[in-house]
Amino acid sequence: MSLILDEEQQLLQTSARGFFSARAPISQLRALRDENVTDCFDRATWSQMVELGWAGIPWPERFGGLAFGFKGLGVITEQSGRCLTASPLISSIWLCGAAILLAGSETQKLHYLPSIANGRHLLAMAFEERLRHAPGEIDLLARRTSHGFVLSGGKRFVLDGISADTIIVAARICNSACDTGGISLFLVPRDTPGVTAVSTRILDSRNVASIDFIDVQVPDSALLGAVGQGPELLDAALDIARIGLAAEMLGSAQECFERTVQHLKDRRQFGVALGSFQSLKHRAAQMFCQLELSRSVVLEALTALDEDRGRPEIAKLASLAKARLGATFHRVTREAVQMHGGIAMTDEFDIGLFIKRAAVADQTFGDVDYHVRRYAELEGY
Amino acid sequence: MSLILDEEQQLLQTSARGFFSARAPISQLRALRDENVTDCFDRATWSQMVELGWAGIPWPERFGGLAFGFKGLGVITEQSGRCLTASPLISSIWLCGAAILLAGSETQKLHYLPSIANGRHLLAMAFEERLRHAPGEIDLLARRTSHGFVLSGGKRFVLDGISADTIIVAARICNSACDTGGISLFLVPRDTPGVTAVSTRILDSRNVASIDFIDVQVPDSALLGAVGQGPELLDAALDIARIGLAAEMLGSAQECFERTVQHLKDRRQFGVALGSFQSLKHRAAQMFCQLELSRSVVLEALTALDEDRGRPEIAKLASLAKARLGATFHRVTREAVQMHGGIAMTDEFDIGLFIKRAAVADQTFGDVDYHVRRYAELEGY
Amino acid sequence: MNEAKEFVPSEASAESPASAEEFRSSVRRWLEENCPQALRGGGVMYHGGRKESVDPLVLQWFDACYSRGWTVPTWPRAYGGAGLDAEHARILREEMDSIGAPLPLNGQGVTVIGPAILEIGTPEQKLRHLPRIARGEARWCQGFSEPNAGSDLAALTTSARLDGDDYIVNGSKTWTTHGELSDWMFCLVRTDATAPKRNGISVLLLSMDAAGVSTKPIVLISGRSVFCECFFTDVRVAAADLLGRRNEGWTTARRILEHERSSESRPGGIIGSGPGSGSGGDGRTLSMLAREYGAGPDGRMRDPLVRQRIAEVEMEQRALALTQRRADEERARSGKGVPSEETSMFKYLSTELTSRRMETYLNIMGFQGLGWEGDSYTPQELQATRYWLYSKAFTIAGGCSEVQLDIIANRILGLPK
Amino acid sequence: MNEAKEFVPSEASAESPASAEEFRSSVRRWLEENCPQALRGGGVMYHGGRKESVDPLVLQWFDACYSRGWTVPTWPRAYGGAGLDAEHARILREEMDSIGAPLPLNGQGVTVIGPAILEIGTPEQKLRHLPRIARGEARWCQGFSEPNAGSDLAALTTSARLDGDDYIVNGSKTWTTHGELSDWMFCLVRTDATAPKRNGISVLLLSMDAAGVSTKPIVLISGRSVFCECFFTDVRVAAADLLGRRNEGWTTARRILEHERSSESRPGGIIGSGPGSGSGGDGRTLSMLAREYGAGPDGRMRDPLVRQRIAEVEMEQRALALTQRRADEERARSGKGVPSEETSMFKYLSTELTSRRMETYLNIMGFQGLGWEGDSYTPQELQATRYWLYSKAFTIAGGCSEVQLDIIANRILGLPK
Repeated sequence: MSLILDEEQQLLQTSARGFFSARAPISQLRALRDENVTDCFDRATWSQMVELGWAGIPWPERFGGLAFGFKGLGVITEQSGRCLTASPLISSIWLCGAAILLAGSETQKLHYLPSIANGRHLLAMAFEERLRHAPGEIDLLARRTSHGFVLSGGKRFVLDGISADTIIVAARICNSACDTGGISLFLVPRDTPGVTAVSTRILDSRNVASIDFIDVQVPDSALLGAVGQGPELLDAALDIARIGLAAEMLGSAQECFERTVQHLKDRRQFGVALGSFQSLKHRAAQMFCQLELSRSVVLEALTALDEDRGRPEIAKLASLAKARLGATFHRVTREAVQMHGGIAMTDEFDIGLFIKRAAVADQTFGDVDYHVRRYAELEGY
Repeated sequence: MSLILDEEQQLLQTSARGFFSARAPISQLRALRDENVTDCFDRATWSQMVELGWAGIPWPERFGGLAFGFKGLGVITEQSGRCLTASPLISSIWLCGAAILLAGSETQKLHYLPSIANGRHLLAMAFEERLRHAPGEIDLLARRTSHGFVLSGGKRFVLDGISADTIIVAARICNSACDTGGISLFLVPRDTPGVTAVSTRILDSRNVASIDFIDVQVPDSALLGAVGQGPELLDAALDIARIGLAAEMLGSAQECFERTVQHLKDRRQFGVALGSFQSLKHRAAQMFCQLELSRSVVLEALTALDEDRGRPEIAKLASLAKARLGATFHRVTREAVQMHGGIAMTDEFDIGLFIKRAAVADQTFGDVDYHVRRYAELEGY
Repeated sequence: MNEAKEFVPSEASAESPASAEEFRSSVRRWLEENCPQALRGGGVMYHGGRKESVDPLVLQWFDACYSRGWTVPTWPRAYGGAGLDAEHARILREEMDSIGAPLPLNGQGVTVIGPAILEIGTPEQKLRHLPRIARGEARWCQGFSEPNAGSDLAALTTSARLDGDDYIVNGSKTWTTHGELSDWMFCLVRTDATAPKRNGISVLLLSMDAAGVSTKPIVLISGRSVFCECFFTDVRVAAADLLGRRNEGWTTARRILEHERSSESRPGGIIGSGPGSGSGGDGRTLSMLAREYGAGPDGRMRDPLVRQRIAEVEMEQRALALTQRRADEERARSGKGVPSEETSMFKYLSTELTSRRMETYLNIMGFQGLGWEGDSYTPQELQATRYWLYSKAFTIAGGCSEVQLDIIANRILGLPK
Repeated sequence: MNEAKEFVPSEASAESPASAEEFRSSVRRWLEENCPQALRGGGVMYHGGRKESVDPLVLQWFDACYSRGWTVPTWPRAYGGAGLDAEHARILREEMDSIGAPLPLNGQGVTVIGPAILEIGTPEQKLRHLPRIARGEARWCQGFSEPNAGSDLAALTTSARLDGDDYIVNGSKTWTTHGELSDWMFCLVRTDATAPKRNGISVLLLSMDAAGVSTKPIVLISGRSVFCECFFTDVRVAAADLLGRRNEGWTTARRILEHERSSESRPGGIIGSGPGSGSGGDGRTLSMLAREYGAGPDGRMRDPLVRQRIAEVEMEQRALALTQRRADEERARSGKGVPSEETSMFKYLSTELTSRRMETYLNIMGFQGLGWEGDSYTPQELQATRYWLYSKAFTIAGGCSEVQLDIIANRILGLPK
């Protein structure tokens, strides 16, 4: 498959671009923030996206999807990034949907995927327990009982955790004598007794939750994948979500860059356009180059998902994309503030929303350092 | 003491600047290289420097010195850096002289220091055994015998090793049953049987030697400092030499920068002076700032030596200076080549000699990474 | 609220210049007795004026210092200072720092416009304004930036038309620090609309209580801010309140900006403070922070990449402080009492470094650095995150980094314009 | 030495366009049979011409490829090519790469001036020059740079005065790659001394064997080099050897430079090769190198800083290769057969990356990267050190990085000049 969009994908791109700029422009994010909406995203917009079929694009038709590939979903996600649209695309579709698609039983797939695609369900993934991304460090315990498991422990930084009705929880299975059982994933309804979520609106005006699990009883059927399959499953699902997030970051960075270039053309200082100053030109040109590299790694990673190239290759491409976009988005937003000058420091101007999103997106699913290190490890050095 | 030069030091600076540009300009280094002179420095120039008293500037008068402080020696060394003058200043004075001054017995001091100061002796320090600076990793063995030690092992990257008549060797003392005895320093005449030096002219047209020690017998009196005192002594002497080398690098970087600024003023491209291009201006201004920071850390480190501020502080300042100068010299030389363009790539132009020296000086006594890490360790984090 | 005080030189400040070491020990003794314990290591600084309520302990400390001329230690005694030379002033500062004493008085009056009036004000202006600044009676703000001017200060359009003995001022300013709390503004106005851009500008000393002045706060990406917009509608300013020459305000303003840059990059200046600065106050240093967050099970402090980044920032911090000291010494020796082009270097380096420091700061805090509000974050964490955003302004405000680099290249290196 | 050959289309190259997969497998079979084992994974490339002695095996490989039109696979068959479209050419290239087959023919003839003549040459020029390039009979060099022109190419002073049907050329060129080994030069000359700088320039196709041409080698900081200076004293060039329009050579040259940039940043171009490139040849990659030197007792490979730097370089290398592929695909779809402004991006990124890679390379080698000559260093080490120095030229030659950034800013981003 190729690194460019085919006609169908281009059409999808155009329609997504139109949709987000009309229905979910940056002013929507601002309004959600200022009105203190708990979900931190707009349910009506999400319903429209669901109606357009965007919540199940890559999945097979028998699970309610459109079988249009991850590249299709990536195209939409990138456009949502342009408008900084907050939606459950990353949490519910890219991450949880992927986990169920990868490891769900036929029953689970038939139960969850269509109802995610048609908007009945929203899922969130609870796996972070440390100060920063560390999917390998899971302390939350799942004690075996005669007819299931009892979960105890806490999770943090659960994206859209307050809005989801079902949480996928990564837990360490502990048999009779608290040995080190395998880490496994569980599907837990949010309203299960003992589950308490505290939501915080963070820097980028999105919601993350800290969720406590106090003696939460779940049946055997709550297991997603086999016992002990958690680490590899989590890793694989996260890689898909990392690629999706990278696509979103690409859209945001591209938009922020284009606004900055436009400002360089429009704004006059010292009697000339700001963009005629060579030092700014060079920095703009460097950003352009970084964005081109970014676009290539995102497209390649999406293509690899659709071609199902297998674990080591997809993992490398996910780290390549996430690291590259983390660095590019960081650079573009910092330069955008500096080049816009004082106006970019004011809350009423949009550039500040991009720099905030860049900081959060970088830390989500592993920052630049994390993925550069991971790439080196995957390459075996 | 202050961070600026007093009148006497300014006079010394002026006279050193005059001396090096008249007697040891860059063309001398070029000639030594092209004529393949073994020492890789000019003995006659060195004799003149000795006559001026520069080989013993910081030492007490009773050891043949001028008691003029390390700041005095630093001023001279900086000026030698401007001309890329190759001399045994770093190897024999800053490093070996310091080691003897720090730990020599009265007899050793009276034997070596005056004769280093008056040019009779040249010393070199043999301590590197690894691929890069690692003064803590010494495998060369010193087996105890009834009347002294027998040294066996190899050293590399011995600065001016081929020109020195006496080598200070770092060895691991091994008693009867090869236990891990302390690391200690030994003063070994180069012509002792079993000592073989192979010299190489390296990148910057200076000489370093690989020296093999095969059953080299030395008496007890060859010990410099106490048994086991090697690590701390080596560390302390190296810190003095690092500060000296940083002073030299400051002079070189400053000269390279000034040549580049002059080129920016003189060279015309596209109908205007190269230096009127804003992107080059900004990079030149950034280099200027880095050089100012560099000058401050060197002066502070020299001052700390003269004030004898004690180990942890001097160690920190040595790492601060060496790391800063490593980074600055690197940056200035790379920019110098880029800003000069093609002409700087030709051997007949001098800028290339600066970039070569920068690479060697960075690795000598620990590169930027090494000293940033060391600074963090010394600060306790 | 502080009351009007008259300046009565105390015995101490009237004594003849002491040797450096004598001075140091006398300062030390005095501070030990007079600096309130509760203020040490984190007191709020007083900015003068009467529009903000101030902790009585802070005023007590202010009064004690004022009695020795130490609210403006280098100013002549006639204007409420102590007439200290650079070296003695540095010693005073070092001794204050060593016990964590806050500056007794801060703000644009003491750091920017005071020194400028001292340099170019008329005798009347000096007597009218300087003692009031020293006594903490007048808080000052700066009226330079305008919405459509940006870095191109000279593009300003606020006009001052002469009408008898008064100027009539119309227009607006932005990025005015605490305009709403200030008593006076030094304000760049256009006094000749027909002259080329940099000509026809003047500096007015304008009372913020005059009729026709209003202010509106600016909300920043970091939240509420110290800045406001100021609007002027037919504001009358006496012609005697013109600082420097009429229509040559550009030169005056440049000088004022040099004072500003110089003050900003020093500890105590807005840019030298805040979380993560190496300079005390309530800020934790990067290495303290790293130890705090590295103690967790992820062992972040053992992360060699982060450690290297921290060390790089702290090493540059130290190099910068040494360079400041070296510049002070060179100025003291040359007798050139006032900073000039070199301030561009300090402005550039210190603001870029703060920006880098805050990026590292955020990185170390991990998820805890991404909070906006709520109980999941400590107040310190929330403050640090917002300060990280706020710090983006430092490389823009007061002459952006690009302008500073231009100045260094043109005026110090002599590269062609 | 290769002999003159006539172009006889072989059966294979005459067959109708095969499907991609059929083509791929037929190429694979053919390569397996025809590419000499000894050349795979590190053969010397042939640059054409007869002034340098060439390994007979290399010539055998050249002949085999020539028989299929694969020395210039995308050129029309009439000029010795195989008429492949971009996709088929990429497949051919990938299959060659996969067994480490060297390019059968390289150099400025096939990568730069050939495509330019194809685009703008007269029918006579095409027939005269293209088959000779394809047949390996003519090696070409570039005569653009002059000692006093630098990045400002248009400041050139080498003159060409019309004298009957000939131009008389006087002046000098520098940075000519293997001028002494070349048969022809495409040479920028000034044909109208009175016109403004960029007007009055023309491109001549000039025989290096003509009377009045001489060359002198240039020694670089890395040692002996492929470059020389070329001097012209009353050299006669037929007017028919003018490429493009008279006095409009600037436009021609710009097009030529785009071809050059495009070729340089690709594997096989001078910049894509050398130690440390990710693209095979005899270069070790950074990670190979790190393993080699990290095996020592200092455990360098476990140094997380170095590992991070290596990964950053290798990740950018991969991103760049993907971007090249994407650009190829976009070009193929748009039908725009020839690279344009985007080549500036590739030139900039690939040369800066090579420079960074070589700095990292040197860093990994430690003391062993500081040798100049002698037995203490392996030949690979010495070669790497010199290549590190040589690599400094890449961001300067062929339009320095600053010029590329200007082009990107002006022509792609549309920022005002």
